Amino acid sequence: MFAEIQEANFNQDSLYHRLLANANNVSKGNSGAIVTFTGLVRDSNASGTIEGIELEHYPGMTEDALKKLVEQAIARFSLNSAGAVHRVGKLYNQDPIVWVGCSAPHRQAAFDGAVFLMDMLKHSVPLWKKEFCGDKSDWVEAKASDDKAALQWMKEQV
Amino acid sequence: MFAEIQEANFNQDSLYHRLLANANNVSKGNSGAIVTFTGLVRDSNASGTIEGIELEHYPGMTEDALKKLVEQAIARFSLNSAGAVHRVGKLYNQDPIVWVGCSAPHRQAAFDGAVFLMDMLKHSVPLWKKEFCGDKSDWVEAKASDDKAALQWMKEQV
Amino acid sequence: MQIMIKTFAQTRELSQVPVLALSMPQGSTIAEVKTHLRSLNEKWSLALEGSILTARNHQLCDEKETLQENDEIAFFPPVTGG
Amino acid sequence: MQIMIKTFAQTRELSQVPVLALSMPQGSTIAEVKTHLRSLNEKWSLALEGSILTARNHQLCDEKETLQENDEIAFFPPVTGG
Repeated sequence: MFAEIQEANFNQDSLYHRLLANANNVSKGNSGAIVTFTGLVRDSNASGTIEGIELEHYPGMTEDALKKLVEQAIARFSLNSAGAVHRVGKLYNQDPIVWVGCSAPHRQAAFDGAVFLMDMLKHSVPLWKKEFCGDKSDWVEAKASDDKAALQWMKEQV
Repeated sequence: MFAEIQEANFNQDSLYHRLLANANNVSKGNSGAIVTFTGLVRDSNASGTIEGIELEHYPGMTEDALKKLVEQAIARFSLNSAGAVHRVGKLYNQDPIVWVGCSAPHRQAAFDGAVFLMDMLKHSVPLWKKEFCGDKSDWVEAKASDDKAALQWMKEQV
Repeated sequence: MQIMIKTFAQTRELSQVPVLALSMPQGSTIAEVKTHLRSLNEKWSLALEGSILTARNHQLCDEKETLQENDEIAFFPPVTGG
Repeated sequence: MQIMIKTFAQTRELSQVPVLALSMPQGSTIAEVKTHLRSLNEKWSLALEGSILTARNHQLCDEKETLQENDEIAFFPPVTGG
């Protein structure tokens, strides 16, 4: 597994092969399904056009929380491996923000793991987005729908 | 959108960027979520170890069915774009078989689109797997669980 | 009326006929084509046994459909791609 | 008892205090730390208003928890990553 907070961009092919190599270390030849999610900066929000976002995090806790989440996903969905990378700092429209990947014997677990990781990440990993446009900048408000998605996973937990 | 049947392998980064370029042609800067699924040959089945699979298809219809499915996914989940690539011919353990990708403003639609594409592909695109090990080879039987997943989408359809 | 028959996967192996040009009476249905093929020999009977899917001109279809000149009819087992 | 306070995002901007070393009586709770900070000035009152989350040594926690020497307590708004 891997869980990283970084300013640098990431490459789809490298992350995919890193995940697959991890999965093969755990259970060689057993990965039949790999799901990845990539989040990008959209060029507008409800109030209009933006130029980008500035991502603040809590150094130390962010890494811990992301790692714990990836470990939870692996245990809960019996994944062969999972990984997550989240960028921080100044990002511009269409820049990639986050990548999560899950590898499992079959597709259902890989999809569930990736949905779980994104839902929980948006609920419990200390990261904050501030959208900017020219001199103006505004903190993004947490969405009630994101809270609901995470609470659903917590309720379903055995 | 794209829908392709090919013998050659594919590259994660190329497909991801092809999907994103397509999405930006449709709605520039509006893609916030990209989900990809990759299916790989697993090295064993219920009856033991295999060496690989031979994938047969129905030239002409396979391409038509896959294209139709991708178009359905885009319309049904309001995706910015979607793509699918399925390999045919002789594939060995851990070789990639299939890739699907969906791009949408938000994550729910991108995840739903990818799950839909895989469920429906396993139900309605004319492709058949034959597993081989040494001189022995056996056709893979269709799974009832795959039928059920596809029928659920057809039932939910408005 | 001339139609083209195709088979795939196990259906192809059992029938030992991947492609076949067939003459059928005007207004025949796909079910009637199946009956005709089954009557040809034991291999076709075996090949068309059980839950065999049918496509007409690249579209999955029902056995009750009536054929048209130059239709391409394919018989194959449930698909297992993905 | 010495503890460390950290703030992030809007809470940091409103309080104008990203880091603060604080002395609190033995056995204080996180709720008591918040009450103390609010009493310092208007900025802290504003910063700690509404649904502010609390982490204790990098774990999200409840305000009722009792502090220990050298605890790192962080206050921040609901997270918006992903």
